[in-house]
Amino acid sequence: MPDIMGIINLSEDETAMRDIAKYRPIGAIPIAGRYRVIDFVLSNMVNIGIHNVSIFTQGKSRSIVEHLGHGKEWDLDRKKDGLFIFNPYVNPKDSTFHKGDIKNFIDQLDYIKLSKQKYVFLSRSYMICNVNLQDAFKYHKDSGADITLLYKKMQGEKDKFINCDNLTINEAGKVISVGKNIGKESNFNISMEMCFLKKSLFIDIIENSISKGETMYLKQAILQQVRKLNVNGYAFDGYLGCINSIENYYRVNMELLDIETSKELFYKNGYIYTNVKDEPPTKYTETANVTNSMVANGCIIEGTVERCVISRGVKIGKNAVVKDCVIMQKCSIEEGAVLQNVILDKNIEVSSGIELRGASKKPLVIMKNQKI
Amino acid sequence: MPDIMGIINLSEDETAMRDIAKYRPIGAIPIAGRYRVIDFVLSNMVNIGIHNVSIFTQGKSRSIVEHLGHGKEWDLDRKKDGLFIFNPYVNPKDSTFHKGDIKNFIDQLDYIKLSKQKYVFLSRSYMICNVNLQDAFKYHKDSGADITLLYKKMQGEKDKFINCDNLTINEAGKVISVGKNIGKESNFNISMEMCFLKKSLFIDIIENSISKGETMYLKQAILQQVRKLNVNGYAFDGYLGCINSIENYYRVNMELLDIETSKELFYKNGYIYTNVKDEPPTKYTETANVTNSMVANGCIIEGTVERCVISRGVKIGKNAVVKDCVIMQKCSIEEGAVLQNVILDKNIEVSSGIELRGASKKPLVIMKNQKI
Amino acid sequence: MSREKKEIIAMLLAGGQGSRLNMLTEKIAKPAVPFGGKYRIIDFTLSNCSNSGIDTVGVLTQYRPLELNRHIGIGSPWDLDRKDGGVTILAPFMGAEGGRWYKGTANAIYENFHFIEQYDPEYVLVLSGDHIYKMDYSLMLDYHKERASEATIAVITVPWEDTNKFGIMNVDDESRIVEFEEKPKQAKSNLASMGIYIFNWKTLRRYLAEDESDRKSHHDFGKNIIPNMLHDGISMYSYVFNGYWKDVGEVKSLWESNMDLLKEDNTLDLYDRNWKIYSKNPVNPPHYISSTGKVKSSLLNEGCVIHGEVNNCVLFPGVEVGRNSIVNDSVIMPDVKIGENVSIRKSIIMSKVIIPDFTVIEDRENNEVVLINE
Amino acid sequence: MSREKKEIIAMLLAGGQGSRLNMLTEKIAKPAVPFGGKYRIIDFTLSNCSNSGIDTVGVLTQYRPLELNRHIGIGSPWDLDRKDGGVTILAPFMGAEGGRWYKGTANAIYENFHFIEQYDPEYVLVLSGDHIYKMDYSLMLDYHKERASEATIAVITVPWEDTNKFGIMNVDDESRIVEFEEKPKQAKSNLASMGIYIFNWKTLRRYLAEDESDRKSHHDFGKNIIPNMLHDGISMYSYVFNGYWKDVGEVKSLWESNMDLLKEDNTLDLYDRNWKIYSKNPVNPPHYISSTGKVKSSLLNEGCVIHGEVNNCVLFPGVEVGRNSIVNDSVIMPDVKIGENVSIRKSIIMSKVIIPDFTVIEDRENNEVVLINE
Repeated sequence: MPDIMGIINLSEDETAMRDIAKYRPIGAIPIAGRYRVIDFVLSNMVNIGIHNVSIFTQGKSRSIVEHLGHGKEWDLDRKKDGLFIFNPYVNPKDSTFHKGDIKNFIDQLDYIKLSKQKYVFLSRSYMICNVNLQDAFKYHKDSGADITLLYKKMQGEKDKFINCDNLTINEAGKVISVGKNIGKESNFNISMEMCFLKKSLFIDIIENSISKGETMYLKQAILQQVRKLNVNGYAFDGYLGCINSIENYYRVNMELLDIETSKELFYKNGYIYTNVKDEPPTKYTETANVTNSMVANGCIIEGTVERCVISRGVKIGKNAVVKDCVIMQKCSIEEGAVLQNVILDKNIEVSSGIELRGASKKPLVIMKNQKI
Repeated sequence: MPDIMGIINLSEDETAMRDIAKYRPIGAIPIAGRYRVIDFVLSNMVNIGIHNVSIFTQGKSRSIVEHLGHGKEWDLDRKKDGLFIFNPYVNPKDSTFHKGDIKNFIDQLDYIKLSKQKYVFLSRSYMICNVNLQDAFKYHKDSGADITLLYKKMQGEKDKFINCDNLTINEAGKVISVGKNIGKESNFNISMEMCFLKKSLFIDIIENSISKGETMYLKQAILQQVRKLNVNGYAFDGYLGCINSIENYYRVNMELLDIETSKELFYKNGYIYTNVKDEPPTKYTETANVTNSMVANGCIIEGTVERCVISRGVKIGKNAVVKDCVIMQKCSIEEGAVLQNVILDKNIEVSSGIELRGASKKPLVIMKNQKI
Repeated sequence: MSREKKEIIAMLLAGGQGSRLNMLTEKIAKPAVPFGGKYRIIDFTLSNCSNSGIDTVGVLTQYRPLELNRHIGIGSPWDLDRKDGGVTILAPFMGAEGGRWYKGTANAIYENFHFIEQYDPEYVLVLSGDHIYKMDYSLMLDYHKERASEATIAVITVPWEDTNKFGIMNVDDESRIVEFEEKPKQAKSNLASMGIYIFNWKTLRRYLAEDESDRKSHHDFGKNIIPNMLHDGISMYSYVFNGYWKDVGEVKSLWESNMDLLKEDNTLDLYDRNWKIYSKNPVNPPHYISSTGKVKSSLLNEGCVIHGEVNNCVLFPGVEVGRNSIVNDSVIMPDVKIGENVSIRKSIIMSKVIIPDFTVIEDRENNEVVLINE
Repeated sequence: MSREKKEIIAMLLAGGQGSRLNMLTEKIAKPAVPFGGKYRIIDFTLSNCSNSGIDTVGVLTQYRPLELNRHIGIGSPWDLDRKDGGVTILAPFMGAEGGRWYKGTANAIYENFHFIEQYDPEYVLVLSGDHIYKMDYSLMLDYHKERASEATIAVITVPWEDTNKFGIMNVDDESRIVEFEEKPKQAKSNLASMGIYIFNWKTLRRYLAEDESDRKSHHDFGKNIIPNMLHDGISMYSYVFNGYWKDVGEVKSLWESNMDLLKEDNTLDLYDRNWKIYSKNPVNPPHYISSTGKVKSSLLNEGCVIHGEVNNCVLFPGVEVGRNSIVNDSVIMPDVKIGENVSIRKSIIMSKVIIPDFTVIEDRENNEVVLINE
């Protein structure tokens, strides 16, 4: 068991996610037929034996709490350590609400200090990958850096990581500066917003931000250190998906229809765990006609499905035609309905005869719990 | 398994509890050496097989969440049903906070509606007893009442239930009116603020309060029904403790030094469960001198203790004298210190040579985490 | 009143080697045999317990329990990881007088007498772990209590021509059992015992103790306990069950009951959200059908990757079917890898088997079910 | 990489009947014997595992496992109710060749070969469930890895006069084991084996298989496996443990080790919050000492009610002592009810015994420990 505590900071920019992040943080968005976005980083952590994980929310935590439960599926339902979910503390009497996420970390400084682990692995949820954190941690320790930031070298794919952090790294592997990717360069280093550092340094950074009062966001506080400290980069070269806009969300789902990509993401450095739903097998009837699609359990498929990601418990009726769609759990598409380039949030009933079409670059998004 | 869902409403008046309710709701106050106030009603419920319990907080829920954990000790860590803790929803964007507790129930109406049980047992936490809810539920069903309120007939003990609800009940057992006990009468019926009703009626009451917008408190909403509906009383005749003021808190702890009272409270209609702490046995040294006291596990006692309730993990040094005190967990009373009529909140270190004295009617209360 | 006191507990007989299932059970106990795409046979009984509100289940096993132990674990999938009660695996043990293997179904319960006593139950439900069905035992218990029965036996009507394969109950107008015949040649009724019993524990306890000291006894419920109770005039009722019920005791019936799930008029509804069948959930992504894949009239599970053609099949998690392969009317167990240009028909392929390219599997001559093991 | 792969798993031998503990173990296995006021003997080993970060423990048992099963349950007190791994009770089972009881310590591990293999461990820690001690196995594992040892045996220095009761290790300057003598008359060293071994699983697997086919073998670690490994020149090291360690194999040593806890200089610190000893927690209110009660130099637990005098005793949960009774130098197990005007000295009173008023219990003649059972 490595001497690391894991911290997932769900303070993420949700503005480009449109309606699917209206009632849930990005970490709780359903993806790839049976997962939530947060499952990937959480599984990466437990796969190397991290068993003290805290999740700092922005307040919209109900869907995260429901999804993670007591952490049983990640083997985090423990007496000592385990899974902790921290919401920003709101004082109902004075009704003040602090801007920025750093207040939440300040409030939980006791928990962080009392945790027995010496190192912190700090991450967000929106970067999807299956990374061997053991190797990255070893690199961090061996290199003697104060902070090791994980990144991926990109060639091409300009528009895939718009608005992500762009690292300038020298030949020695040291991070010189951090900028923003605005899609101009073709060769660049995308920060995965995952890093290793000593817990004592992490505490220093937070306490510093209290005493100086300059920073409201943890990320700012850490980036201020880049010039002062020895910050290294660790290059990851596997599949990296970025869920920071609805277009990217759609893109990642479609990319997983490549079986080699999805085998890497789901198996390479350990399994990806998620909340199980005890769904029965998926039933294909005589009239089903499914190609190039990913289908989760509990579905009943009677229609035509092409290039789709179909979540648990979806029903697709006879003569329904569903192409290039992401269908979340418990949707029901009735006889003869036609959908193309659509993202259906969960629990949507599409009636017989309805046709919905988006564009391949601008998928149509339908909000959850509707009958259309 | 009875067809009942349990609901504990922690919206309780904490003003008379002084500092021990400053950072915790009444339900989370340590009592009787190893319990929290909420343990009693929660155990009464699980003892008759209720396995769907929700706790509605006023927001100060951290200590409740820490104490109850996943509900394992109450066998409520379940896939279906189990334990739910609902905090009032605060919208950080508009920073509004609704007065009254009914908003919290309105927000969770979906949970209440989707629960499979037909009946609701609604309670607060501050009434301490070991009641056979099976019998009370049978009485409710057999009597055909819309609502059955539990109460206790009091004779004397005028000042023990000040500010509690006082029920006027006719010969047929029907509740005619609900008043407030101001300590004038000698024979009166104290409402235990526990009741049975059909879930459908409970939902009606909440929905009514939305549409009319008159009531902000669930209790108001229910009491409005007393005249309209058939409300019965069910008489409980066992020990009843009332934790609505610091004086009553002290009184209840002292009453439990009567072994017959405490045997009734802890064993009569089922066990009282609490969070276990894996404390070792309590060690009495050669110099220990303890009489008429209740001592939890994990203590090391070297001094003199009379008429006290001593919680888990307390240390009492040589020649220390502790009389008529309630000592919460992890306090340390050093050599030669003298305490009488004192309530020490948890984790207080009383240094050698210190003397602290309260009055038997006005115990001295010391706030937690201090060195004196 | 201790929380440990239980109104009813279940004792599940899962000891069977099930030799008629030959190769399937060479390494595992019959209740652990995979069924229905993602289940094992015992999941149905355990899920029935959980859904019926029975939270204390003793699983009696003595034959190769490793796989069953692993599958059941601490009982989480069935919400049977309880603080008091839950699921307990009861293997034979050694007492001061030496070790004793279970001699028969009744003896197995008798040997775990102390386990039952600790819950001080009013009723004991005796179950077998090798039948496929969905049943609400709480309704059977209500019936047992209403009739003031001391022993209630669940029965199902079977075709008259099959009566000689079952224990047959002859009952009066009030469903009281008047006679029990084990595999009669000339049956008087077609009500067959399902091997599901509710007993008043006090009554059962007495009969088990008496039976134990009877040297001639087979220590079996059907052969000894039930006939003895009947003989003594104990109040016994039959409880008629309507619904899907199958004893998957042979390779053929295992294949058939899997194929039953593909029928339009199948009565074993796996999609009922109010009566889920729970099982250990594999950790696999959704299944994937490629641009060359084709799936019809089949059940698929997570982790499958289909490049070929699948018709009228039940595929367990992690099955791969290569390009140009055709699989018809078959049951393919977990993690089987089928290569390219393979043809399979009417077969059961056991877990983890690898089928090389260009293989043909089918019993063309007799059209029997083919069983392929490692 | 599956999460099921474990670096190290523990195999805990809890099969012992412990006949020297006579009446104590008539109904329960020795590891389930109560100790220290709220524990059972096995709690120390299980807590050591949990505190050392070992999350997979197989408990091998074949003798009266009910009490042990109930005590361990799903492993919650030790945080061993894990999804993968956790604690598993391994009873003997029946294979296709019939049932086999464990023949010896080594055979018990061999028979559970498949259990170990499923975790594919690098190392296997072999433990015994009947010793009282606190030890960080992770430090022993570090030592094992640093030395590139294939088998590491924990040892403790014992008084020279006791060497004939132990397996004695003769080691060189680098702590490498050069010789092993079982209960030697003339010992060359006073380093006694604690029965705690870390093996490279690959090495152990080979030796277990060889031992199994050796008809003359006792299938015992001390008698067969260790000597065979030494003979073959396998790299073996001793790991010296300093601290409290006691084999509570007799009534007298059980009493003594309880009395040890009352000494001022006792080294088995039960109050260390960083190394808690976990056990099943009883559901009882705090203990109560009445106005007539008097307690000195004793350990008390929840649920006790003391109206009399208690000196130098260990009282388990739920013990009641009546007025004018005096209990000295004794171990009183759970739920014992001592009436009024009773006098007890130097005794062990077993669980749930009721001592009537005016009873006197003491061995005045020989001053031996008196054991009172139901």
